[in-house]
Amino acid sequence: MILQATLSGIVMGCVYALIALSLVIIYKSTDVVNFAAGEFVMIAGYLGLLLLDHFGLNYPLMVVLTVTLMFAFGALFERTALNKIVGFKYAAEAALVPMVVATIGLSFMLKGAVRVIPSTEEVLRLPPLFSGPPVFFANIVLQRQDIGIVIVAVLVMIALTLGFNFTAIGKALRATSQNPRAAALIGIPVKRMRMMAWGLASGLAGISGILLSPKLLMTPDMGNVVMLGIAASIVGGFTSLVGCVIGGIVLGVVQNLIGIFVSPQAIAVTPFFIIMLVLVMRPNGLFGEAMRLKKV
Amino acid sequence: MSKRASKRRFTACAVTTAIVALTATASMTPARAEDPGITDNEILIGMFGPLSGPLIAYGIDPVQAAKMLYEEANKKGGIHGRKIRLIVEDDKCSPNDIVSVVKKFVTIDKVFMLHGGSCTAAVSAAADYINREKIPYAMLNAAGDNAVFPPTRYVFGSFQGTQRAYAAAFATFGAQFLKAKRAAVIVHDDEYGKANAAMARATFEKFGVEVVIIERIPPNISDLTAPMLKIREAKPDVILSGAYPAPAVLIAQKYAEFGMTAIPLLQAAQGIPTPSVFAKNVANPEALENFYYTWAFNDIGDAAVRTKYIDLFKSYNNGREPGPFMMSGIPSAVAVLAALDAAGRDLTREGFVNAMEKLNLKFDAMPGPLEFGPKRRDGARTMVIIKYDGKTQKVMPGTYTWDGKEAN
Amino acid sequence: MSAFFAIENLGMRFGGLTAVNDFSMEVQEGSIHALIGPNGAGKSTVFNCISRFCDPQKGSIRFGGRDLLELRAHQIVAAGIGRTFQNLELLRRMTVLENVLIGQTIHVPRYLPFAPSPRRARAEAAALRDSEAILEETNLSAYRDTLAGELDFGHQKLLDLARALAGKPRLLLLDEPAAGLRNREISFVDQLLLKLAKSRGLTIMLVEHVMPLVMSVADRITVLSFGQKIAEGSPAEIRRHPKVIEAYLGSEAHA
Amino acid sequence: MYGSLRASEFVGVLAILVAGFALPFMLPEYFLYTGNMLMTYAVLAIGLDLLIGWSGQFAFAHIAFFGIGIYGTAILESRLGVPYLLSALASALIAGGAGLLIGFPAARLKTVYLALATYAFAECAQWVFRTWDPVTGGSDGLRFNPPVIFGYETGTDGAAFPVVAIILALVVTATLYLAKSKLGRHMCAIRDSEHVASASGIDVRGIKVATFAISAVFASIAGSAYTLFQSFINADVLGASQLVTVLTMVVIGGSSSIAGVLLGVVVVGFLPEILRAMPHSLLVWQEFIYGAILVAAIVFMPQGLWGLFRQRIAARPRRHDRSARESPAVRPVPETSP
Repeated sequence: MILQATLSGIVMGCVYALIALSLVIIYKSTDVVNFAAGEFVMIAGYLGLLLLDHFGLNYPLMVVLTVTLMFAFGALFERTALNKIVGFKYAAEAALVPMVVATIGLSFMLKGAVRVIPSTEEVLRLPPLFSGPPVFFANIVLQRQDIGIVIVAVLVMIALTLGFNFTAIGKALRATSQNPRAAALIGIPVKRMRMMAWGLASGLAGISGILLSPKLLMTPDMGNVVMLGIAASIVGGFTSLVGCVIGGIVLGVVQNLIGIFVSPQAIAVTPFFIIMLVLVMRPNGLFGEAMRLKKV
Repeated sequence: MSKRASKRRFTACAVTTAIVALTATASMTPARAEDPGITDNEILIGMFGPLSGPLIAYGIDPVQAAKMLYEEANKKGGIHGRKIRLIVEDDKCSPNDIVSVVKKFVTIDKVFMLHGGSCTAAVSAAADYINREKIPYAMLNAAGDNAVFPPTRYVFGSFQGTQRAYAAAFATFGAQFLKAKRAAVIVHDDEYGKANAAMARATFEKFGVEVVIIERIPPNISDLTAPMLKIREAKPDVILSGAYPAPAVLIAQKYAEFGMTAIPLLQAAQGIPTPSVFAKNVANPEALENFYYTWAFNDIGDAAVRTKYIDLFKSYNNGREPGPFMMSGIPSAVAVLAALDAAGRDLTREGFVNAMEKLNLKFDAMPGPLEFGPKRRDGARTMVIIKYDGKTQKVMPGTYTWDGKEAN
Repeated sequence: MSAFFAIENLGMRFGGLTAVNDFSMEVQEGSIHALIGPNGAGKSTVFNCISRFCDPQKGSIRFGGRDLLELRAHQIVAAGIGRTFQNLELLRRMTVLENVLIGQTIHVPRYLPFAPSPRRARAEAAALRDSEAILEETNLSAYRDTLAGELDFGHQKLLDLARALAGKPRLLLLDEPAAGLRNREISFVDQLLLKLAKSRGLTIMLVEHVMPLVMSVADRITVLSFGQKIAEGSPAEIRRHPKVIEAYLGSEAHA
Repeated sequence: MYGSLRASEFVGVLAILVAGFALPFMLPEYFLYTGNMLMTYAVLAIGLDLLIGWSGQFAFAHIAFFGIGIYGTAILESRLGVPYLLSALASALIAGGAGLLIGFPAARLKTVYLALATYAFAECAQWVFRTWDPVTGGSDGLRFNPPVIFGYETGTDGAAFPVVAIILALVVTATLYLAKSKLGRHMCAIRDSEHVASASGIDVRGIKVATFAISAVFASIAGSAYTLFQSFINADVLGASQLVTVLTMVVIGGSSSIAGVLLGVVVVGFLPEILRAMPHSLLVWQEFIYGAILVAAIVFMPQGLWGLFRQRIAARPRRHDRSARESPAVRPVPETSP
């Protein structure tokens, strides 16, 4: 029983990790926590279902199109709203509150827009990417989709880590966040980089949406899962991509063990308790870089 | 912050307050008629439900369904010569909003009575005010356990059954028909789940069935592994679930995944708005081999009833197919119409409340009567059980009626 | 007899990076002591250790008979040390007068915040009087009610100084007071520093890149490079010091 | 700036009081209920603004203290028979204590970390309210009796209105005094620059913790006010969405100004009432419109409604500004990178 719970926890953890990765990309490169990340995942799920059911696309094409559209959408939001906030109207540090409120506003808009469509009143489900009969290991069951989620999460993490550390764009993205002025001075197109980061994160949310919708089921409110993503990234340190995945897995497993040994009632509050605990004990998370000392 | 500006702010603030006060005063007349909302040819009813927000599915179609029945009554000449006029507002199922809407209806629009509400916690918040102001109130489709137990004079509810009625029906069915000996209960950790679990336990115990485990899960749970594993460990021979739509699907999936399909799974109605969509979401025929749900209406067994109401709905909504919970808007409107009729031409609020209290109404859409009494404010207590295998729905023999005895 | 102000064996690391290594220096009372060095030499870190914004791993900083490392950041000004900031840290959304009032914090007696009281009135009146005197002295009176963020660059630098002076320090740490100023303005700062040191009996510790200013006002200069002291002496000595020329002047003086 | 309240500032407070005593005779209960809600939100928002707008701490725990205020007052008053004012005081003390407790670890955190930690606290608190059945009534909610204050019963909206108005007036007055006090200035200093603040002798952590406690007390007072005109509390009203509402009020109205916050409360508070009256076909767009208004407000009114209003006043030249321009001590220079 414990083994099964742990394995399921690992799978759920990877679900959280995918959302956390999307959050961390944005945070690493623009210092914003995207409270609408969950809604991005939700939108991607519905978009996928729309393309599949209504436009009759085949699965691979749907995946490509969804991810592309999500990329464009994220970049557009950064361009039209956030860029204006970061711009001259707010001092650099005072921008945090408005940015967070703007992403909260966006989450309302996305939720509201989806709710307008009558068929979303029902719980819906996207067909899984990896289908087929479940896999058995002794008396442990795993769905193919679950194994797929774990593999994709790990692959995305590795790709992003390599991308951030070894490619020019990745380095430029990091420089943009650490010191936008200096980055601009050495010729990095800061604005385009911010857009890139949002696009990338939204594209990733698109992948997550397609993978998670079969597992979490789609309702306009499924975006609430963002708090689990945030909890995962907090455990992971908010800046570490590897930490994110480990954080997600820790969270998923702890949730299930608490469900078994304490009470399923406590499952919902677990992520919040973990966020508090981690931030109080180790403000930089378990894998975070030390907080940068502001130069004075 | 410039403090010099702050005094200017305050002057401005004062002026604004004064203006708001004056405009508002001008439009008000504090006089209070004996029983507002009735004229010689009109009865004014304030109606509300979640028309926006997360719980929209429980509100929009039921409100439309109730509306269409009132329209139908108006077409036939109204009630004792009076047409029914409705004002409909959105309550978002939020306690604060519902109190606000109710107060608006009562003090601004001056309605005769209130009809609405789809969520238990929200209607509970308004109940005190309603009783204080002595306004007759019929719930739309809220189970409303907390608002009808203990009963209060002006609040009538549970027109499609309380959680107590669901749980009692299921437990009786489990014990008598399925001959269960060990029962597991999985419910949410909210007021719904609480009422459900308490009644299930009491009824099972009455029939000598041992309740081996009660799992309370949060409504927004995303991984059912832990509670379902615990249920499997407890080795029940019937599982009763009071879950909402999304968790209900997850429960059924895990139930099949963990190889528990030999154990009958009983799901309360709120979890399966549309059986076909539910089956599609579960996406595993094995999960529905032994699957039952409660239902408070006759429309599944009786095609004539189904077509009657669906066609009526379509005719009022430009041919739109009704959503999952449409039927749940029907009984309360039927009951209100019947009570208005019974109260006669000399309609007063007290007269209407008395008529509601005496109501004992059998009609085609429901398997049992809608009945109230001096000490009873929950309308429907009779359920049917439906067996659903993913394709066909079969009404199980007999009806299951809660005897009204409270669980302790 | 112990020195007026002394840093002993200061060591500060950030992660793997050693910012300051085994650094010692003394400052004589009433002197203007400059701390110079190339970018990244650790000058600001020394200042930040004195202001207790960072915790050095080893060493001590002695002033007024006690070790500053036992104090917390907000207790430093009460110990008699004020400072300005290199990157123009100002209370940008507060007025010039309010900035100076904040500088006076430790000299305003406590009172209950939510209520009017005679004690409150007395304390506030005195603080206002003192602050206005400082504004007068620094030529900022005309801007009394302007938001600090709306001032031009030169006035912002001045306000930073006025705020630091309002704490009535005995030792003043100036972090690049001339950075970003034009030549004519630098000579103004030049005059002001000498005037302050004299009229208020201030000891000044100065981090500065503008060499003419350093050479004209400093009584003594300490040179830092890669977190270590490489030279110390009078301006004339420093100008001739081979290591300094190599590490610092060599690269920057000709640039 | 230092000093006692000016006459014009008293006018604002007085207006609240006059409205509080006059309006119950003029308005129907619906408006009074809305008014009561708005005044409660105002107290809540002013308290939140102390953290966000004044001391620059982006903290989200506020709604939890509101809950402590409601449950504390309701339980003490209704179940244990403690007089209302004492219950309110006790709840405020409990909330203040909890604020201190949260404040210590929170003062070490910054920016999003602070926001997330405090948000997590609020969620945990809501969970406790929802599951601690024996005390809070759990998910069934808690019914309580209308409080009686020195023989004055406040059960109805009309009866509660003057009392809620007095509470708001007191909170506004206290905040006005706070704004002019040393503590108030210290909060602002921390918001603008923690380095300057601590180099000037301000105990940054101490002030942050104090702000947390004061803000928690304000939230608890709002909770006590809530019990005056409501008779039922369910943990549902203490969730993230209410928190966002209050945050929106502060941000849209204009943070770090009492008038701005009050303006925000009125505008954002009435918005759902107005949206609700929309034609039903548009009603489903409500949530979308709300979000769009939020984003647009942030993008186009960075200083909030009040800031917009003030800019128009500021467009007129001010006397001291002109005199300032005539006597520059140091000539302006372009900012260069060091």
